Amino acid sequence: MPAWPDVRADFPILHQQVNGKPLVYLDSAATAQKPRAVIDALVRYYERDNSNVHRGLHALSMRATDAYEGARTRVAKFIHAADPAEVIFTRGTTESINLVAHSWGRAHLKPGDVVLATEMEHHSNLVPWQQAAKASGATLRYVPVLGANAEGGLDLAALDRLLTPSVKLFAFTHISNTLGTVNPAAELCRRARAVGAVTVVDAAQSVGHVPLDVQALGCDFLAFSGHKMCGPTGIGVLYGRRALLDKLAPDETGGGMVVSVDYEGASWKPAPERLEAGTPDIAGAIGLGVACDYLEGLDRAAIARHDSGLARLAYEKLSTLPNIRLLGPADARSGLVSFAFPDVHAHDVVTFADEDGIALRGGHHCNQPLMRKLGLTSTTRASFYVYNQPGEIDALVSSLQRTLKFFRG
Amino acid sequence: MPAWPDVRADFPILHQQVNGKPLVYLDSAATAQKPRAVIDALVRYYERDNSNVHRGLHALSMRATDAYEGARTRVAKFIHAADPAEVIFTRGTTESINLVAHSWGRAHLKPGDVVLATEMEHHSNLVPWQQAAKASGATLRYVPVLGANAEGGLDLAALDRLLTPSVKLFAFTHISNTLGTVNPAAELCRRARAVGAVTVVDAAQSVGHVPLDVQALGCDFLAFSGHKMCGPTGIGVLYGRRALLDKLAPDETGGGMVVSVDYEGASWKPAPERLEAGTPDIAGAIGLGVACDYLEGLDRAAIARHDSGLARLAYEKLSTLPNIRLLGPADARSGLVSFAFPDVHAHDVVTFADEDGIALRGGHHCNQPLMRKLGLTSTTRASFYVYNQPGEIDALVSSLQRTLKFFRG
Amino acid sequence: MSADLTELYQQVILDHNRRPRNRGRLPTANRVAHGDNPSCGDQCDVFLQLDGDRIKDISFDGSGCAISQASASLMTTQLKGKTAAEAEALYKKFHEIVTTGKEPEEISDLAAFAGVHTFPARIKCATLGWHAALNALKGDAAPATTESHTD
Amino acid sequence: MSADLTELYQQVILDHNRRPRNRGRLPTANRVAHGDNPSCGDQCDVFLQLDGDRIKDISFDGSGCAISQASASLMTTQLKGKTAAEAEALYKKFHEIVTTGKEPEEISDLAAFAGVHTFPARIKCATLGWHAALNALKGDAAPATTESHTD
Ligand SMILES: Cc1ncc(COP(=O)(O)O)c(C=O)c1O
Ligand SMILES: Cc1ncc(COP(=O)(O)O)c(C=O)c1O
Repeated sequence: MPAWPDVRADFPILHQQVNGKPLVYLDSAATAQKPRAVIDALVRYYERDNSNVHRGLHALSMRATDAYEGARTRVAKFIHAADPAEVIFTRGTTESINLVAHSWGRAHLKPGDVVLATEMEHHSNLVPWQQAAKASGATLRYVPVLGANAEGGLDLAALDRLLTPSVKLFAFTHISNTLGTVNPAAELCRRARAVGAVTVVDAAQSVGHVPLDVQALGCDFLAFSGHKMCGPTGIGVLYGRRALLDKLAPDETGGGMVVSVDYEGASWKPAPERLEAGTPDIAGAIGLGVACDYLEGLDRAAIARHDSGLARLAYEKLSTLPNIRLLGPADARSGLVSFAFPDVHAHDVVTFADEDGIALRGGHHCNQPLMRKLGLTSTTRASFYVYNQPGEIDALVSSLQRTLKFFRG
Repeated sequence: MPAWPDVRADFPILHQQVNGKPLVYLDSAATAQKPRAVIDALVRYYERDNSNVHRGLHALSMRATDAYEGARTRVAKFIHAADPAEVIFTRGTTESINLVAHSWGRAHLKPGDVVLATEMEHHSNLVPWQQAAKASGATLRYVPVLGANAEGGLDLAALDRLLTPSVKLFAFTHISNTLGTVNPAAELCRRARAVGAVTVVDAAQSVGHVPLDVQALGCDFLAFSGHKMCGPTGIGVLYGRRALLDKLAPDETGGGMVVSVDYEGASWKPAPERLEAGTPDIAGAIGLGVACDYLEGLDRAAIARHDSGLARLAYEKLSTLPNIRLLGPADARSGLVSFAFPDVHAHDVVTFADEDGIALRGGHHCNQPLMRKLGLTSTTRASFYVYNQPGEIDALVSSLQRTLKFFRG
Repeated sequence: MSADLTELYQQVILDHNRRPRNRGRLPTANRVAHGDNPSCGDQCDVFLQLDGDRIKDISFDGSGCAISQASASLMTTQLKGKTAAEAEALYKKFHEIVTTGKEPEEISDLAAFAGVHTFPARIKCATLGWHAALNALKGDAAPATTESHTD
Repeated sequence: MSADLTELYQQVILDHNRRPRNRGRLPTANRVAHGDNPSCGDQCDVFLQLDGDRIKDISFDGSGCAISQASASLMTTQLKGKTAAEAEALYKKFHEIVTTGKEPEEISDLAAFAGVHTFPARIKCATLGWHAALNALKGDAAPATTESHTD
């Protein structure tokens, strides 16, 4: 493990006991914990600057507007967007993807078109495309995953065959929330662009964990959630290339996104306003901006090494448990490990771990079709972030040993 | 003015100077300030319980789920919904109304149908219906407002003529954010139901100000925003009668709202989950629940008396200013007053008031068509809430006198 | 192991989990229903051989945690021979046990599930099989889900 | 009145606001463009009589705050006789003045708008008329809006 500062002191929630044991939080892929700086930013906003944005000329409103738009600029820098106007604030990854599926899908998809996804997509990057395909008469196809435990990642040879000129859009996850696979996103975007397909990258599991540059990736759209990267709940981002955003019709309409309204009709502002109808989550956006600062301060390349280092260590140590099935690649993986036992169900594993103060996630991880393909209904997942330590992996392994002993006798 | 406790101590933001003067916040119709209790609830959540909901079995996740669902139950009680499942968490009023316009509109509206709105709707309860009508081939009609200054409220005689059996949906605001008019919502719902029309009530300006009982109103859908009722930004509610919600197709799809997904298709959970795709704004919902507690603790009938008492007082005192045009009814009004001068523009008024530490809103208040009908492009609005005091109205009047003197010489 | 956990994973439950009774497709079934626990992906099919109003034979199949498997298994042993109304009544009692922890004297093995009530997230596990069985009795073709709001 | 506010509402501005120059529809106009400030509903029409590349005559009409009205009025006095390129260059300077507060010596009355820069929300007011004028010069039929991201 590379050297890593102990940042636990920055996270108030970690300093508690659960069931009489110190909390070991290994569920960051579901949601990350929040550093003091982010919590303080919310408090500061509500105690000093709270006001509605955009339409106000008084001091508070100007401060709130500056802070909100400042957050947009901050986030744009964090993902290396060419222009802050390419950052649309949404509730999260799910809403961001639905926005593209609705607005872009309705305008561009027609019968005979193909939407391409992969077999490892989260329901949030899968069901919206099923719906868009159904509504438009387009066909949805999937890039297969390779290997009995999906250890081979995406089948890039199959991708070559699947990426025909009928493919109008290719939606894929940067990092799988179940397998830990890191997909070659830049390469996938490059190949998609070669056939003229628009790319949608689900960066829910990547943007807070690895350095990310949308221009280097060459994607058209990219979606993520603040709550998975130390930000507040309820805020997320749709990044879109300016040229595409400018042509994107709004999905929601209402206050703040119109230029002119009469009783017959309305005209829209340019992006980003056009795609942000109604009062936005002002405090949430500000909190997300501060989360960007926090992660940048830790050095994002170092975070990537730390998280995947812990995951590799966990993979190694877990593989010593009898009759364990480990999913995803052994090596190049992001900060999580998913596993299953043939005779002990994930729910029982999670309940027993909780007894030891360890927070794990058990279930299908919004990945039902992939589970089914792998012959599973659920797995247990341990996921790591900046505040986790190698010692917590030892605690996890001991806890699992006790659980197996109980059920196996 | 009825007796009223000074609750300013509950609101940290109010105790500051703006431009060297004590802040007088008269912009609560845009967004309300937050009591300490709500801010503390957010901090407590992030410092103790933060976790993703619904799919977790560990201690934090169970606590977060309980708190989130507890907030749903709390909000349901606050509006007297028959069942917590009738409360859908959204980003705010705008998203709530769009959800109905999209999901209900797509399923039910067809050419020849009429959607009825009123001339006093906020853009957020107007543009979505324009879009729904355009998409379906239905016609959008408006109930007129009466009087040169809209002091007569809705034209109820015209409503009789307009409410034909072709009207499939009637969307109207409970309280106008520009006029302060309080519409007879129960009466409007009763009349709409008589012709079989579904009702959508925009309660953005009412739910935090007056006691509200969706069952007594007899509405089908009702929308509001947390941020206008002492809650956090980024959270709001769509109330829907169970019978309608159960048939409502989801607009957004993704994690958390599905029963079963395979590569071909998906099936949905019942409401409310079906209509809440993705990770919700957990902290926001919890904060909104606490805002309900706070307002209930002040006695909602008393809040209504306080707010409208201040507005009537302001109306009276403002009417002494030379050449002022006051909008909306003189009497039965909610907690706001909108006014205009023929020779001094709202923006200049707001900038001068800000100089005196007074926060006002100037502009079209997302009410462009109504403004145009009244021969205005903008008004200045003072809006009141639980923390305002009669003395602040005197400060407002003196500030306006100085402004008029400056411009009029 | 804590008292709560020992109470949850009682010997009866572990036993039914390890050696489920009446597991597999019932060849003589004339009713079948499918249950889903959407929050975790657990599934349960219940097969009934109904003779008029009476459950002549019953089996289950599916996958899930120890609690859901043991509950479905134990349920089959309790429902065999019961009428639809009796099954309904028994579920009411079972539901009371898992949600309140109260153990009515007259019910024997079902009381093993009283420990569930301190783990509210697991109530859905314990009731999955029951939901499917009641749906099968009603002849309801729609898959049962534990996401109903009566749980 | 604070120094900032005195600086914002300079005498020149108040004067143009009270007695706007070149206000109303220009009968000889061969170009017209409409400007919107969507954040407040202010509107401004600019009418041009173009002679080749040169602004032979100009007027404005619309409604808005003192800053936007005075700015449009003053603009018309400055643009009369200018070529499109000169107008463009003048707007660049004006934009610099209202966003930075810098007052280049060679520009006389426009410098009255230097006070705007301490009120960033009012920059859109000051530039509304200019946006419309530049659009009219380009012959751009789309309404100008101050919501572009170069503001
Ligand atoms: C009457 C009315 N309806 C709708 C809205 C829109 O609410 P939000 O911006 O929170 O979505 C508002 C407030 O802006 C309002 O006053
Ligand atoms: C890969 C991936 N995509 C999408 C999502 C959905 O994110 P959210 O629930 O924040 O919308 C998640 C997290 O749940 C995820 O891990």
